[in-house]
Amino acid sequence: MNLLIIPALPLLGSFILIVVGSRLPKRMIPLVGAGSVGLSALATLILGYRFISASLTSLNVIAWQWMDINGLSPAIAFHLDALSLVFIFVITFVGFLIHVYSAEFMVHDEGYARFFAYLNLFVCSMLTLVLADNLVLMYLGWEGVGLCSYLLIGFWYTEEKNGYAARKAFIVTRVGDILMAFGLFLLFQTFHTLNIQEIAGQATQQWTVGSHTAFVISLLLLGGAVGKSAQLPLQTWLPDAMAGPSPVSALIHAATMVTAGVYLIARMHVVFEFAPEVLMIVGIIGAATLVMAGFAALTQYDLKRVLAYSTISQIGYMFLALGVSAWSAAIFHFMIHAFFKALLFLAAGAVIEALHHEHDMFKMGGLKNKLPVVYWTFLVGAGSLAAFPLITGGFYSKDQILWLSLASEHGNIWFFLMALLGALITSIYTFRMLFLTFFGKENTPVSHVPGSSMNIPLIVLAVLSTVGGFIELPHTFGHLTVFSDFLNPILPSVTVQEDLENFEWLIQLVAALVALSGVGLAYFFYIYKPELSDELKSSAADLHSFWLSGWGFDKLYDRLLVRPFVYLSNINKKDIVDKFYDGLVMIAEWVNRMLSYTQSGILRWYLMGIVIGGIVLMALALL
Amino acid sequence: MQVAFYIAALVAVISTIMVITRFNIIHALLYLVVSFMAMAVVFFILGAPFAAALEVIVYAGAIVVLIIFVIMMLNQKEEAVTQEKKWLTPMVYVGPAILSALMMGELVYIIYVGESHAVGQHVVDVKELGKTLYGPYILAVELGGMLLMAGIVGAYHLGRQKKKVIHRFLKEKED
Amino acid sequence: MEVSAEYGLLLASVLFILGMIGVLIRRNIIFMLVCVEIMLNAAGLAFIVAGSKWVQADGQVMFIFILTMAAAEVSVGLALILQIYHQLKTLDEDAASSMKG
Amino acid sequence: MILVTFISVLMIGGIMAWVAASWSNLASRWISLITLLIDFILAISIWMNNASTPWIEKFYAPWIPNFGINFSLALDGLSLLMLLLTFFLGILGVLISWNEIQYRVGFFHFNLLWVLAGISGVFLTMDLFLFYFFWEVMLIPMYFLIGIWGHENKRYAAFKFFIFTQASGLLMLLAILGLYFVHKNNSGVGTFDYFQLLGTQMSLSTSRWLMFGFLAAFIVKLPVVPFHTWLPDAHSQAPTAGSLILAGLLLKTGAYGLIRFVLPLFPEASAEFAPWAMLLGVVGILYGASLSFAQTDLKRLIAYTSVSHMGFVILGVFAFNSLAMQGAVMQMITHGITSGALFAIAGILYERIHTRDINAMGGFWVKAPFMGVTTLIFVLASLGLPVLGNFIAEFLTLIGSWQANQTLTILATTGIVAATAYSLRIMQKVFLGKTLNEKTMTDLSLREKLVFVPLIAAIIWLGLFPQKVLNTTKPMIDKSFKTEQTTLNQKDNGIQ
Repeated sequence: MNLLIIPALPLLGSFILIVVGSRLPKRMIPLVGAGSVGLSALATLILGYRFISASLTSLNVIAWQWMDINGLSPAIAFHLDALSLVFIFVITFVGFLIHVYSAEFMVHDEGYARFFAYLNLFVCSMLTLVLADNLVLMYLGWEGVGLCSYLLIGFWYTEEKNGYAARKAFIVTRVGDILMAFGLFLLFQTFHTLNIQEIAGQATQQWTVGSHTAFVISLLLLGGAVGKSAQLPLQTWLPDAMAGPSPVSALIHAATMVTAGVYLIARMHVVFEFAPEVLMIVGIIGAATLVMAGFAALTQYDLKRVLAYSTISQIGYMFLALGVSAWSAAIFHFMIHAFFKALLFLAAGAVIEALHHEHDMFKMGGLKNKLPVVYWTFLVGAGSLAAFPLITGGFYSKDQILWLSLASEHGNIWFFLMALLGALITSIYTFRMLFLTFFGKENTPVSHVPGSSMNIPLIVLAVLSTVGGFIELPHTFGHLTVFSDFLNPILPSVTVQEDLENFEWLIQLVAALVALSGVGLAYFFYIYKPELSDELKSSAADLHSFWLSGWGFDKLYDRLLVRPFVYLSNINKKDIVDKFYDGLVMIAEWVNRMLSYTQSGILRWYLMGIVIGGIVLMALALL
Repeated sequence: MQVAFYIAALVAVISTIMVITRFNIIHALLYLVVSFMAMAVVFFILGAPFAAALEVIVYAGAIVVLIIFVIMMLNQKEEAVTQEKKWLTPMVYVGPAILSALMMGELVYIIYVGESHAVGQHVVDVKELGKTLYGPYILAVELGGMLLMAGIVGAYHLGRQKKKVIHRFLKEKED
Repeated sequence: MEVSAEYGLLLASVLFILGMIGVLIRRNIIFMLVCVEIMLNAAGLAFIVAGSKWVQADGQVMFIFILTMAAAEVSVGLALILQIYHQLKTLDEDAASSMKG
Repeated sequence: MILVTFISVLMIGGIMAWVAASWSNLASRWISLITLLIDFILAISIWMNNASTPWIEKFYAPWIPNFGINFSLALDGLSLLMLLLTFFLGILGVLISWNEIQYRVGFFHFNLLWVLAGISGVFLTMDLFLFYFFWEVMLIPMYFLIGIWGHENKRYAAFKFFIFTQASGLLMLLAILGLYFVHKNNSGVGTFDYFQLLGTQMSLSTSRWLMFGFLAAFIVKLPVVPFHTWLPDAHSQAPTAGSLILAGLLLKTGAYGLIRFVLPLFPEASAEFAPWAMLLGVVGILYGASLSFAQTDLKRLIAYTSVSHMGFVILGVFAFNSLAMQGAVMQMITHGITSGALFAIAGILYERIHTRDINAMGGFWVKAPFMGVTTLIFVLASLGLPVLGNFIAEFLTLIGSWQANQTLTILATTGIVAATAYSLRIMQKVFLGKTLNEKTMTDLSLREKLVFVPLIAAIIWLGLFPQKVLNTTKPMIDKSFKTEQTTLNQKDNGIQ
């Protein structure tokens, strides 16, 4: 089974849809679009089975030599190991489910073929990103997913604001991308290679912990990761990216693309380990982001925006885990998060479609009975997001991060407290969302009930986001380490501070209590006494609008960067340099005019000129 | 003899000044004749009798007469004189006067830096002149002849009374 | 008959300058032509002085050439003046300025 | 001999096309197309059989032996690539003006082919006098192309173009003569031959002045800020084929001149000037980008993107290492294709809606999805998306210039973010958003598809399989950086 087939299939699907998509019968389009990803998922399963059964550590396939100039010799080559296997599994499976869901969701849209073409292209790019064996190819995938994200956010292109959101997403992530590019340049300068394995090998040989180059490089790579994963300070694009169709938000802006930053750091963990300060920064960024985005999520009206901020917040958890060197915990949370967040977005999409594209949660309500499948699956997803103890996957993955943020040798109490605070907010906004949408009285009539093509992916994802958690159980009960063992050859396991080892149950208890109390608070404010939440809102109106606007980052960047740039380029529209040449022309014209004045046609003037010339000549001769 | 030179020079200068300041052109021409006569005297004193004769004949005779004929043809009347008066204002002659003064100064300086020579002791007679003219300068004489020929033809062509002919470019503009 | 050469040349210069002033200040074309004649004549005088100083015929030869040229010039010039007068109905030299830039 | 064929076929074809137009305009078009196809196939066949020697082909005939002027042509990898690009874009230029040009068709094709002949000559000559000759040959027909078939402000644009290039070209002529005399004084042999002039010994200040003479011509052509102002006018006023050739080829002659003449003839002086040249490149990248962002005239916008993109070329050329140089060469090719394609799109839009104002455009995707996809691809190429050729070019340039100067590379890379902004703006304003002007809008015709499909194929091929191109220029670039490589390695060892 060739590894190449996995990214190649979606690419082929995309190619077919772009070239002949408009001529295909409508039934064929999802068949090609979802089918290619489905086959790719199947191939992943087979490959994964062989990979595990043969207990390989890695698998390399070189398609062709991309370029080769004086040591810079990246190939179009793929590298499969445990880490990328987890990622391609999530990408192809969640991707496939979302394709299936989209087949119904997008069916009335004019750009049906275009949608699947972009989506397939995205899957291909994302697979390239995680399978790349060198950083240049990874960069290719990195930009490719950025492009698809741009295309899909702006999918409904007739709306001006969608186009704006799409461009914002592309440009903001591009800021991160160029930082990553600097990292690549510096890596190449240092090691004369951009092959990931070779870099890892050479780094261990040449660097010592705290090396300055390692510090700079990891900081730059972190810049790339922050941009793509919508972490502070480049998080502003993600909430706006919700302008795209819901399946897009599910696939790209929740499950896969936004976690590319997590992948990058995990993939380059060898480099990061030589720069503990940067790891610390990763942790700080993660912690700050998760709290910040949590508060922002608390105040949103738009259902998808809540989920967007929640995604930012959950990726913050992953960064926090990376920051404390809990590599496999981060990847574990990535996987579970991919399941439940995709589920939540898809369910939200179903709700929004059912209500005539109504995004405002306060205009929803009482959908519990109208959309039972959506309700129950949403409930499972919400439970997982809020880390409802014991029965949800989210509990196990998040709990691991909470515990390790304190107990890892890089962890500290502040990380833990932030994470705990984040957990509380998470469960509050999650259940706020649930209660507002599905409980209470019906504000908007349901116009459309999702069919099986939409329900099945929801159910499958609901199962996955519950069951998925049970493959990695904490020490205190079960002590199952399938996932981390699987990743162990690639990502070293975390070292726990010895004196804390015995307190894990306590942390878990606290986390569970916090999650439950969050649910309780949400119930209290939005079901039991809804008027209290209104009062709270009006009593802190400033804070509310501040959080609603995502802590004012948009405004800040707008004032600080966008407006000056637009202003500068607009005042110079006519190109100031050209004025210089215009000046030259003006001088030439002026001289010309002056000289033509002398040709007055009056003979005496000419004679005068001759006389003056004669005088001057004689004077010169005399001198 | 020196006295004769100075007197002739004085007459020449004064009459020339009168020429350039007259408003009536006929008066000016009369002064011009006087000036040429005085010049002829100077030539004679300088030992060039043939030149003096030519001066009288050609300049004072032919050229002045020619100009007078033209003036008669143009039929200049009283208004021409008033016109002249209007034209000759200080604004017009201050600038040229300054320039001329400058040039005069330069010329005087040039003349006086050179050595002093006495001239006019010997007469260069017509025979010698003829020999030179038809000897080394024969080519120039022929060219002079052609120049005169061209002058005649040109004068005839230009002076012919003909219908007002306008160049085709100008004609277009007029339409 | 002894005269200092400087005086001769000085006279030539004075006459030349006077002619030049005349050309510069008069607007009547006939006056200008007359003044040009004065200048030519002054130049001729300078040649005569020089010829007299070296006791050579060349000075007078040059005078004769100048004379020839003056004659030709006057004849053509007067013909031109006639034409100008016909075209412009004036002897004002400034009116003949259609070639101005 | 084949080298002479390249040029003479174009020149004869041009005359034939002119003559043929008196019978039929169509004949004129077909003659031009066939002429270019012949050249293109010839060039391809050379490329396919190319050995890895630096000089693939040479031709030599005395012209004015008294002054050491020879008709000397030579082909190496760089020239070959440039020739391929010339003929490729030439073919597309003929196709794109098939319907656009209806006035004096024969003369148009004569000019078109003669510009191309001049450009081919510039890429081939190894005699400085002849080089100057061809430099002028390509200038004058271009002047006519802009001046006769241009848009509303064509005379201004044509004059501006002519004066800028001519004035700077004269400085180059001075420098060429200067070099001739320096060489004559040194060796007693007066020659304009490139190979003989290569090792001319001269003092640093002399070589500095001579280099500035050459540089003047090349950086005006390139163009480098602040000598770029002819470009937006010329590009926006020229007919589509004219813009295509201007952006795709004429600018490349400047870059080619830098690589072929400035660096080898004046190594010390150019090394000394390198940081400044790189700075100029960076200024060009950022300044061009900011101007491009503000434009509302589509062709002008694209013209300023050229300023921005050509900044990478000068950055790469003066970074003095083979990576950056390969990147610069690659950028020359990919920019030729990308900007050519974008100008072609602008031209096609103009044919349909008779405006170049992007505020009068929008939502064309609905009516013209094929055109939309095409534009999208080239817009993405222009912002440096991987998979497309421009990425290879910019990546190599930047990774190379990073070794030379990190601060400038960082600034240049921020230009990529700006490129994203202005490139996506094209897409947004023209194809996305509310639908305007939809009545007259139609999708690409078969002929137009025939223009764009090869361009798309070329840009993707360059992005995925650049090695063939890189190999072609490798012998030539390796040769010029033999010494530099060793010093670079030493420097790296120092870092570790």
